[in-house]
Amino acid sequence: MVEFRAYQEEARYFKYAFNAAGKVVEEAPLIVTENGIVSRAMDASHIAMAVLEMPWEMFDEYEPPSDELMYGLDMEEVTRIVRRARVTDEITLEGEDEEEVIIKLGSSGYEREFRLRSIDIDDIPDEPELDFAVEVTVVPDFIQDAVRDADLVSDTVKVGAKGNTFYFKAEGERGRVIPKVQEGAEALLTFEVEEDVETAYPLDYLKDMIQAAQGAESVRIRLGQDMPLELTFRIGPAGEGKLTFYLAPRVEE
Amino acid sequence: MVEFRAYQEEARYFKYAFNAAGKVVEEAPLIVTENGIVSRAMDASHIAMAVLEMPWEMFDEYEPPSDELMYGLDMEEVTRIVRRARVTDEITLEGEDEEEVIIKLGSSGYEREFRLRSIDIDDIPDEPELDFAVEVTVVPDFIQDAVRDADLVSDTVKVGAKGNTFYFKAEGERGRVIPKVQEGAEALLTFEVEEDVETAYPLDYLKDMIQAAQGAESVRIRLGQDMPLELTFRIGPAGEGKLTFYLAPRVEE
Amino acid sequence: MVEFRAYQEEARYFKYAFNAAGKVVEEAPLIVTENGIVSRAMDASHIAMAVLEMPWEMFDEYEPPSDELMYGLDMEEVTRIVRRARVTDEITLEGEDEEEVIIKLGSSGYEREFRLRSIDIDDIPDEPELDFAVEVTVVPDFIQDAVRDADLVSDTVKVGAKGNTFYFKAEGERGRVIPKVQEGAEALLTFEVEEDVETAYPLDYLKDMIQAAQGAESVRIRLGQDMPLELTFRIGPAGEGKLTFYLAPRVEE
Amino acid sequence: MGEQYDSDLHLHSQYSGGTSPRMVIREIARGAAKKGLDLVGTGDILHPKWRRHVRRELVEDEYGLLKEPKTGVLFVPTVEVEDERRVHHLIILPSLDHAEELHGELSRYSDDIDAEGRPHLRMTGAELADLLKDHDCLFGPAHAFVPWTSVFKEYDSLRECYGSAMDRVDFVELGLSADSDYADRISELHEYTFLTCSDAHSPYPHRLGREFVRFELEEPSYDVLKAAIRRKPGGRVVLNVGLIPELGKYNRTACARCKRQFELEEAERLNWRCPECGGTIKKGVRDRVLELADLEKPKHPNHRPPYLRIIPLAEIIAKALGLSTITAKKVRAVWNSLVRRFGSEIDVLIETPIEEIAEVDERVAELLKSFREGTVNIRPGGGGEYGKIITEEESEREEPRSRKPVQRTLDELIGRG
Ligand SMILES: [Zn+2]
Ligand SMILES: [Zn+2]
Ligand SMILES: [Zn+2]
Repeated sequence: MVEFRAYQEEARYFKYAFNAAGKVVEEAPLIVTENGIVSRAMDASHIAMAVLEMPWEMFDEYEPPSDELMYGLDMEEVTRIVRRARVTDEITLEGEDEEEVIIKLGSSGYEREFRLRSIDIDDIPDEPELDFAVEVTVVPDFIQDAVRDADLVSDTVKVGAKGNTFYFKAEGERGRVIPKVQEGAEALLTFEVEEDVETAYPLDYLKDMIQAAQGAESVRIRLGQDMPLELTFRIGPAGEGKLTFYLAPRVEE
Repeated sequence: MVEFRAYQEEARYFKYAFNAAGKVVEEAPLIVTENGIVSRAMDASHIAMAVLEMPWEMFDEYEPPSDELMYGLDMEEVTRIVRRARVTDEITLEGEDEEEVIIKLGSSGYEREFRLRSIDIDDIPDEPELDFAVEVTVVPDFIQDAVRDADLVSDTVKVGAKGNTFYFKAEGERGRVIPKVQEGAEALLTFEVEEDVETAYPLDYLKDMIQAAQGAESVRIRLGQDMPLELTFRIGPAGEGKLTFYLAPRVEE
Repeated sequence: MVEFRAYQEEARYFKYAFNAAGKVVEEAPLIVTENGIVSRAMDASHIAMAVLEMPWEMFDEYEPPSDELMYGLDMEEVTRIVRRARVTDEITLEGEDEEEVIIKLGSSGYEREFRLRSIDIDDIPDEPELDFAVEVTVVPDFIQDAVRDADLVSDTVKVGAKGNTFYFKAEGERGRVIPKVQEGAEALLTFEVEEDVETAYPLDYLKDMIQAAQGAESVRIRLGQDMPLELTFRIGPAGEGKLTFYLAPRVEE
Repeated sequence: MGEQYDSDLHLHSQYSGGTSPRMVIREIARGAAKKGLDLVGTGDILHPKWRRHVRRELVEDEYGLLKEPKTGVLFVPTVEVEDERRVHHLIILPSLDHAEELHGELSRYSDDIDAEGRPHLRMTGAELADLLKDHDCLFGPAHAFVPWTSVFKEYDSLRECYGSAMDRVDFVELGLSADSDYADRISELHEYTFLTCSDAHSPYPHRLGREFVRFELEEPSYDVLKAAIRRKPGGRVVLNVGLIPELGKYNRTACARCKRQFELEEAERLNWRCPECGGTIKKGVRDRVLELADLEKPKHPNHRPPYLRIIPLAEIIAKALGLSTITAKKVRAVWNSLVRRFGSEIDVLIETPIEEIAEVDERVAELLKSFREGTVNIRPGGGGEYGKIITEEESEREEPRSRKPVQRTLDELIGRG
């Protein structure tokens, strides 16, 4: 029995969001209610968390379940499937008997059906509530450049705000890399800083997270001194949904 | 002495057809007559056969040999050469002294000449004559999608027709994949089914064969219960030639 | 203290030139004078030399040092950095305290800064002065095709001129490859031959050198019997600068 | 009594992943000559392009081995292959024609044999050993103890890996993180000749020949080499030379992310998750050996030659001069003058009297002496971080580890766990 159904004309939003989330977390629940679909999961080492919110408004057609449902997804599998979708493919997500999640690409005459067995998910983390000292919005290009630049010289990157500048900084044996944007630049859409901040984060996670930037129009970045980093990508035709990542800092002791 | 010469304004058709054939069979004869050029070969394990037919009408210029000729091609070499051609390069195929096959890219002022020594071919298989229960024509996209989708979960795929539907089906530990087209869909060009059929085939061969779909406008698929699969790609500016693959089934014993 | 500064609106010329030079030589000096920037280096096995000349006219802005300066570059690092540049990025090269070379991508509002520690360079070779019997200019496509074609069958290629033809020739177990251009062809821009010549060169170096052809409009090739090959790529918006490679022949003994 | 041949039998050409494009015969031969190696493996000999290059660059020597004409360095065809459980094996072949033949046979089991110098085979170690029964070659597990791609990361004994084709195994390659003291605590290995090889991916003298075997051969031929490895009359192994295992990057059990080291029991108790940063704890070679060991102490069989623990000369010079990189100009200068004066790197490392080295540089002589005497201080590596040579003073103020930032988890920051 089909228990819920969510349909979108273009697989674009699914594709990028699930691809990025699936690189960060190994397993994730799919919580389906009348309000839409939500997923929250931490990676195995509890350094990163992914929160995906797809409210019913984000879909072109949404048939809610009669009751709240939960499925467990092997995110590697999901990633492999969404990679097979063209951005312009129609996409349908369905649940069957709380045991299978079905992803359909294309429409009735030409349809590719993928069935995934639901797996057990032990533990669904709460979304953290944090007070951030810095909140900026940048164009996706900037964060993609910054993370990949930093990766040339180190496995850690410092993210900071000072004066009117928001910057990344990485240092290694080979040299130093400092990508930055300043208030007034087109690439820096909003810039709110309560106090100067500089905190270090592991690059390997960031490299996976920025994959979501492909489908996004902008990225919100929030952080505080020695606090987790929060990255938020709006998804959906009008940004109705969002994908948020949290990343624990590297702190000197 | 140049014994025959076949010239085409665009290397496109050669490129895709030889590339796909060369991934499936290791060696192949080139049989040249006044009617055109033909090749038939089986792969080393006798699971797949490739039949390439290029009648003289397919060429922009064709100078037939005075007598029937045969050359032997190391298809890996041929593949490497045709990969060096741009689809819009002029291409000329020549034979010299029954010992060398010459592929020329470009035209007289700017010409790249590749000379391949002819090798001995032991045995040229006959093309099988089979009675198929199912014959469908699909757009190349469909078969490419279907084969790659199936590859996500298994190394075998079932190909079948049932009612008004032509489908692929693969199943593995990780889940199930079912790409399908139905009568009336734009992607399904023709559909003739005498009886419902479902037969399993090895995916690794199919993955190589569908490379030919790149240059084709449509693909004809024929099969029968526990019978070989036949894939036919029309090639040439007006589809004058064709590349046909036969693939032995995996039958449960 | 910033000791010199060279700025260009488009990173295109830097990107291709440094990328190709960095594949051939491991380390290179950066000699900065009021006339511009020059680099000369041999590869570790002394088979190839790269000479990069960027006169001040090549830059949109050039602030010369007060005295001649020299920095040492780890070219692998430089290559990794320029690969991170988009061809349309603004680029600035700066030197600081004879100890750091700074590459900046973008402009003040959105800037990515890369700092490279200067390394010791033992020995700066002089540019050879040679009398060549053959000088031709070809379109970049031709030399790229020729080198990659030759690579199909051998690790050595003969380069030669005979009559009105300039050709490459490679021969291996598998066959022969002969890419050629003739006087009058569009791909052969100039053609001056004092005497017929044919000399062999190692392909692995040529494969790296032709990477510079990406950014170039034409390539000048000079050689003589059993003499080094000289490849010159004009770089910069109006070809003000140039990248020259010398490659030692393989002579039969 | 034959002559001595310093030999490095496991390296890779430019056609293996992650290797230097300078891994071509000419450069390998030059590097080997400078290092003082007499015989090296070709590596990657199943790769068609590489085989063609080898055929072109080398000539057959009077005893049938291959010789680089300019340097006189001898080559023997070798290849490393990866089986379907990602275990690596080393194969040494009599000739290029034998390699050609083996390529033909293994092609059926490999998709990348024409593209990758170290091909992946769709067969188990046992199936491979069995297939090799029909081929004249020398065969054994490569770098037997490394935690990613070795026989002992996958199996608890050679027999488990090779099964009934066990008798096809001629040797065990120890790998950079183990020596014969480690390996001879496992009695199953007593009957095997140990090979020490560099697994070099570049021709630099601190890579090529950083581990090697000293053979004594009556003549430099494949058959005598085979006799030496199989301990038959004609040749023998007289010395294994290798890196100090503690300097290897997987010697100790440690966190792959923050590099903190753990005792085996502690790591097991923590379920292989680092309490400091949440990273995965990776079992070290030493602890893997301890798990497999059935002997309290190493017991060397009579045939086992001495094992000399050493590191590349450039590293000794850099350390002695207090420089952080081995590519520094000064290091090169001292290296050059030592090698020019005493013949080759191996001569300097092993043969040249310390007093003569002191004439060139006293600090280098002193450090080299403590290597030869085995009294050098080491901070062991682990979790992917190389071990380090440390001075007397450094070893005293070792305890508080470097102030590297520590990875936090979200748990502590959002009030969980
Ligand atoms: Zn290995
Ligand atoms: Zn290896
Ligand atoms: Zn840790």
